[in-house]
Amino acid sequence: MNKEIVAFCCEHSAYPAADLAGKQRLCYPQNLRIIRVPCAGRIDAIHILKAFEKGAAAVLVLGCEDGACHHITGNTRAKERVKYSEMLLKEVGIDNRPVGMFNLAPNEPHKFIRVLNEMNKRIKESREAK
Amino acid sequence: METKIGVFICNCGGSIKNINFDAAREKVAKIPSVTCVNLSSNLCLGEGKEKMLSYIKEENIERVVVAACSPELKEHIFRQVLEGAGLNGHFFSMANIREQCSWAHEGDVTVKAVELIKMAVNRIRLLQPVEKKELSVNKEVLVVGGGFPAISSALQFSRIGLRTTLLEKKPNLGGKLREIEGFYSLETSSMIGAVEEDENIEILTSTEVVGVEGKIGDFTVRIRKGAEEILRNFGAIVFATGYETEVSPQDFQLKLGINIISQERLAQMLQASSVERKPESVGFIYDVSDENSRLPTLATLNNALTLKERWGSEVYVFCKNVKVDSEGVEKLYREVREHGVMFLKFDEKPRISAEDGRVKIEAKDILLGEDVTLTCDLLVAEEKLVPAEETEALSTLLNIRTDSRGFYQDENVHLYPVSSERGGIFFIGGCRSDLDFQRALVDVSSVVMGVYKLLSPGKILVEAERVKVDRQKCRTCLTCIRVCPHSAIQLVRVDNEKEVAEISDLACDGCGICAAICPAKAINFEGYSDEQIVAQIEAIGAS
Amino acid sequence: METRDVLVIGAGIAGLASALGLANGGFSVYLIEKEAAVGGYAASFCCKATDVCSKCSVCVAPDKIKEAVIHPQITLLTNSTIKKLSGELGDFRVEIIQQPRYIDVERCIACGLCTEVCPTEPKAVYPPSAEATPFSYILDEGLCLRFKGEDCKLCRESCPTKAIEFELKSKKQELSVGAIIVATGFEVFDAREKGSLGYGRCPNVLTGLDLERIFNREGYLKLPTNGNEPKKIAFVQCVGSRDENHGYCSQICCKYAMRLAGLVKYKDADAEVTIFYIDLQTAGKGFAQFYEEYKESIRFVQGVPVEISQTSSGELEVRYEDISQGKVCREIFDLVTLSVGISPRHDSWNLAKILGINLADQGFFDIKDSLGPNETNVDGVFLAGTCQGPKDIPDSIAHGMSAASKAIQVLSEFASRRRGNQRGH
Amino acid sequence: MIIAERKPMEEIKQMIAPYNKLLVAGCGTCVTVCWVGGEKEVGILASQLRLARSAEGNEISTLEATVERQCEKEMTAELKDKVAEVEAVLSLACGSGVQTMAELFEDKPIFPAVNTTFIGMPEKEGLWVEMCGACGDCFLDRTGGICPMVRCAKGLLNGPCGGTRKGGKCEIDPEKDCAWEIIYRWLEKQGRLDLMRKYYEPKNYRAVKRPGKVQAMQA
Repeated sequence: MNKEIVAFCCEHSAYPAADLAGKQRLCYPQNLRIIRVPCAGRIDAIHILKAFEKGAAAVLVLGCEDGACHHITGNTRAKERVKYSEMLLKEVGIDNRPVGMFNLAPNEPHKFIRVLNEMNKRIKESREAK
Repeated sequence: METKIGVFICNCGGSIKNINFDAAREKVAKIPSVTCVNLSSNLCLGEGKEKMLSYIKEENIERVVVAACSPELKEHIFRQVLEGAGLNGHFFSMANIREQCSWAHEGDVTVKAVELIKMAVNRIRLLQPVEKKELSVNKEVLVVGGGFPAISSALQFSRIGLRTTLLEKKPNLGGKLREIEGFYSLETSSMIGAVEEDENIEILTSTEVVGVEGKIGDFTVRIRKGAEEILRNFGAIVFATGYETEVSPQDFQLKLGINIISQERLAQMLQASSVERKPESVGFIYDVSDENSRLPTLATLNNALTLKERWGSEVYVFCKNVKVDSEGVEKLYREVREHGVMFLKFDEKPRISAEDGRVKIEAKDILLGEDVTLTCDLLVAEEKLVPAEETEALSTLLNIRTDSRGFYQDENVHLYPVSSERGGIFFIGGCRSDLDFQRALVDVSSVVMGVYKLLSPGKILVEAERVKVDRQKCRTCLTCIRVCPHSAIQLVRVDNEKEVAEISDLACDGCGICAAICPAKAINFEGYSDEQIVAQIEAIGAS
Repeated sequence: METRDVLVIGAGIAGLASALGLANGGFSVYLIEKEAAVGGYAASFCCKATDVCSKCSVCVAPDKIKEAVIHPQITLLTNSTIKKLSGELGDFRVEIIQQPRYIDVERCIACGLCTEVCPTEPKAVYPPSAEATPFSYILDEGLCLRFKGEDCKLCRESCPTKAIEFELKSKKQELSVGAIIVATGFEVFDAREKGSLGYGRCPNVLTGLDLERIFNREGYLKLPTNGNEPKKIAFVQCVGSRDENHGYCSQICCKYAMRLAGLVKYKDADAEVTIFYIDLQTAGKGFAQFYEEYKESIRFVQGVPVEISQTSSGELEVRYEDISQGKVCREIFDLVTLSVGISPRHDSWNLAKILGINLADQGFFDIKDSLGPNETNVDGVFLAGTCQGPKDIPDSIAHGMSAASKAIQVLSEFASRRRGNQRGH
Repeated sequence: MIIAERKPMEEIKQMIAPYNKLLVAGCGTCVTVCWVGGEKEVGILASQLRLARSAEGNEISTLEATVERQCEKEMTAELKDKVAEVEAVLSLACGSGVQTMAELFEDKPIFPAVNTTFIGMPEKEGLWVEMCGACGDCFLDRTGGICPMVRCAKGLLNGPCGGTRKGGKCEIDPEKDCAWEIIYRWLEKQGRLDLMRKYYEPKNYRAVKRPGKVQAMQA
């Protein structure tokens, strides 16, 4: 792969939000690949790094809104881990592969689309900068 | 021998037009371990399910991938089909080719659909069986507290046949019950009498909780009475330890005394048969140091009305906002105003000083837009609600978060109304929020519901060892124990020797935070293991 | 014989909480819903999180809906209402009428082929709203040619699962249940009743509910007239609460207005937001910290506007009494949101008659006494949620659980009494 | 427990620059517990290196392995076959683990990926603080169980400096408690305040023989 965005989606929030986007036929680019997880807190740096090793253009971790995680701290931990992953990538000189952690509610398909668009924009920008 | 994976693709009644199903089928058939690919148009309906079932049997399929609509909609239906065919319901994965593929994109999406199926196949190949089992639970309930919510919930638990222990740190039951007795036609003595007589309720007074170990359905509570400590077992614990009030006259640089009194003192004066001198004018003030004034508003309205009725005094209420967002309070507020009580609303903090043995209040009333100066015989000082003394210590002991004001229960909407992040531990009444009497009553019955559904069957169905610690790999670093939001992990001693972390199937809520953080990679979350996640990534872009 | 069947009327957030409580406690539940989809109002509201969750609890609804519709102990009947009740606690008989949907919920796979072939405009058969559960298509009798006497059967022929049936008639069925929980919810106050505030007359005057739905559907706020982003926005509190006809506080409006105002500010930091109020209701768990933040970014004016009118340029002129200056002020806004409150349902009276329960003076269902928040004057009939009086989402869920708890308690007692009697004979 | 920190990536990258086949070797004891050199960190570091080298167009292949205790020859010897396959080894163990590895596999370059920093304990999840300076002359018996050598910013042996802040905080780091303040309080609780009056001679580190050796008394 080289253009795909790998998105780890919490089954309580981002996954149903993505479904709603589909139900409302809010079209978005085909390069998204969703991996469903029980909580954003399941995702660790290694999963993000592996996605990049396999050639992902960007990685997204999507969890519940800050303060509304079903597992209390899962989304805040995920945020820290995404930050850590960014550092890990930066220290090996990889700064053109965006990673993002975003919070959203299950009924926010528009936010889901916004996040995707932003990520695609960041991919484009980093490609152009290269 | 390789596992036989069957892939069932549904074209949703032929409505999905942007996937070339024949091409997809051909490609999917070439994925290793896929032994059969079946194309359907109505997989989720009775006839589709029947066909699926017979296929599974005919082809000896061991694991199933369904490529159709969202698992959010139909996952449970297909798992039932698997179980009906005698397969482990866990050996199942869905590729969401409708909501997250066909419907989400313009143009042909065959390539993506095939990839989603590959991801599901890659994941399912690595799955291990998960068995369900029933674990028995202790059906006794511990209620901590002696006030109205505590007593009332004990009585309701008894009504549905759950044995309850009522544990109060004070020597007597009742709490603040006596204070509200007048308002709600409550009889303290009859309620306490009822719990004392109830065979299902055991009462422990002058007793404290000093330790809680274990998990939902199986708590061991260390109880201290005097110098003696005992251990008792319960299936659930309900905290109804109430709140405390802090009278804050310090804001006015004056002290409580004859002219500045607390609501409690006023209530005593009003209940007394005679009073030395009836005050001609009384002021109330709140919202100065804390605008969370639902209960101060209620106390003020009730007391102001009684003041008018009993003593006929002039009554002035200084506040920012009248908190009428409880049942019947707007009506009460109107009644109070009809009785001639004046409400003055300030924005800046009023100035309060002593003058000739009376209390002078100077405030800028925002409705009148004028400075108002009033001199009262009595001023009822603001009362601030604060958490009960032991809240902080006990929440640390329980490993449970408090809210931003220090009361029990984290401000997470998924815990409302009465749950905590630990299964089997509940908070009701004033110890978790500033609840008026009606809301407190609702809390009581809610917790009875919450506990009933956990304990009444006497057993809980769990997925056995879905999240599991590999004892060989565990380095006993305690990381998982520290990070588990549900306190589901404990240290256990294996073979009388090594201590390792162990995850309770009862308390685990399946988030995977521990599996992600374990530095020794000793925790496996079946269904979401590292290998299973990475296998999905590996399928991406491979075509 | 022990009665373990309970009827829950209304599948809004309170009814769902009751049904789930009962079902998870081992009882069998008939959950009947008048509308085609479950979830009630809560399912149509928007998430009001900014960088952090603002604790509006709207996201709790999808979880509850999903859990309830797949629960094996819950039988869901949509488009259904109750017609008759007889019997008593432990042994009620209820007659239910289910209006025909013409599309079989069990068989509709929401593929959309029917809409494609429907010849009318607007289409007579159309998809449900995206969040609707069950996610099944809807056939509108008013638009369908067939109901106008024509012999059109295009949709039925196109349906791959044969889910469409025109000949369906309303279905009557009788249920035996031990207890009944009434969770019929509320009606949003019709802001048109306050004509001077311009709702229905000025397109840029919206209600809180409109704003919720705009944010939910579009994700951002725009002016209904020209699609621009509004820059000056006012919220008017207590529309349909605390007035001569509504002697109560609706309990939800101050918080939703502040949360929505916070959301508006979050999405557009340049927007100016004013809230006109009588008394701000900021008490309650977890709200204090938000109020402190809102105080920084939102202008609060004590006093409620008396008149809103549209200027020739399409802006809104709000007339309000500024008591501190002792005169009437005029101010121009792009958008005004009326924070409409909770009203009792108009059809409450019918249901009250059928069930034999009392209405309180404001038109909500009455509780027997102040010590029982769910009990009605009829044994075995309980109230849950806003049909009993205004409540926000967490309070409605709590009240729903509480009602379920009361139903379980009376049924347990009823069962042991009956066992006692049998032993006595 | 031994606490370590991962080395700066630049340093690691330079060490391994000439090699294209590497074993990344973790240790399952102290460095696992302090989140630096266990199986998880081995995976992350190996992945980082692969990413870095692939971005440079100079692919590297890695083997990953973690042994129970790298400072035990018997346990580390298990890596024999894997070491044979690679050009160099990157060890995430403490200094003694790296050296054990070096001793066992003399013919292969062994590189340290972590800096061994101190002996410490976890203060909370993910944060470790130094507790012991391994001075070889423990006098915790006289200081209420608190080592002022390590926990006092100035390493003072005979009472606090004059700079203790209000509330018993350290002059140098106001976040930290003054070690001598704690010593005083604990000795006070134990009724042993007389120990505060005792004078201790300065320690003479010049006489410390390197390398240190400890012989257990029991067989």
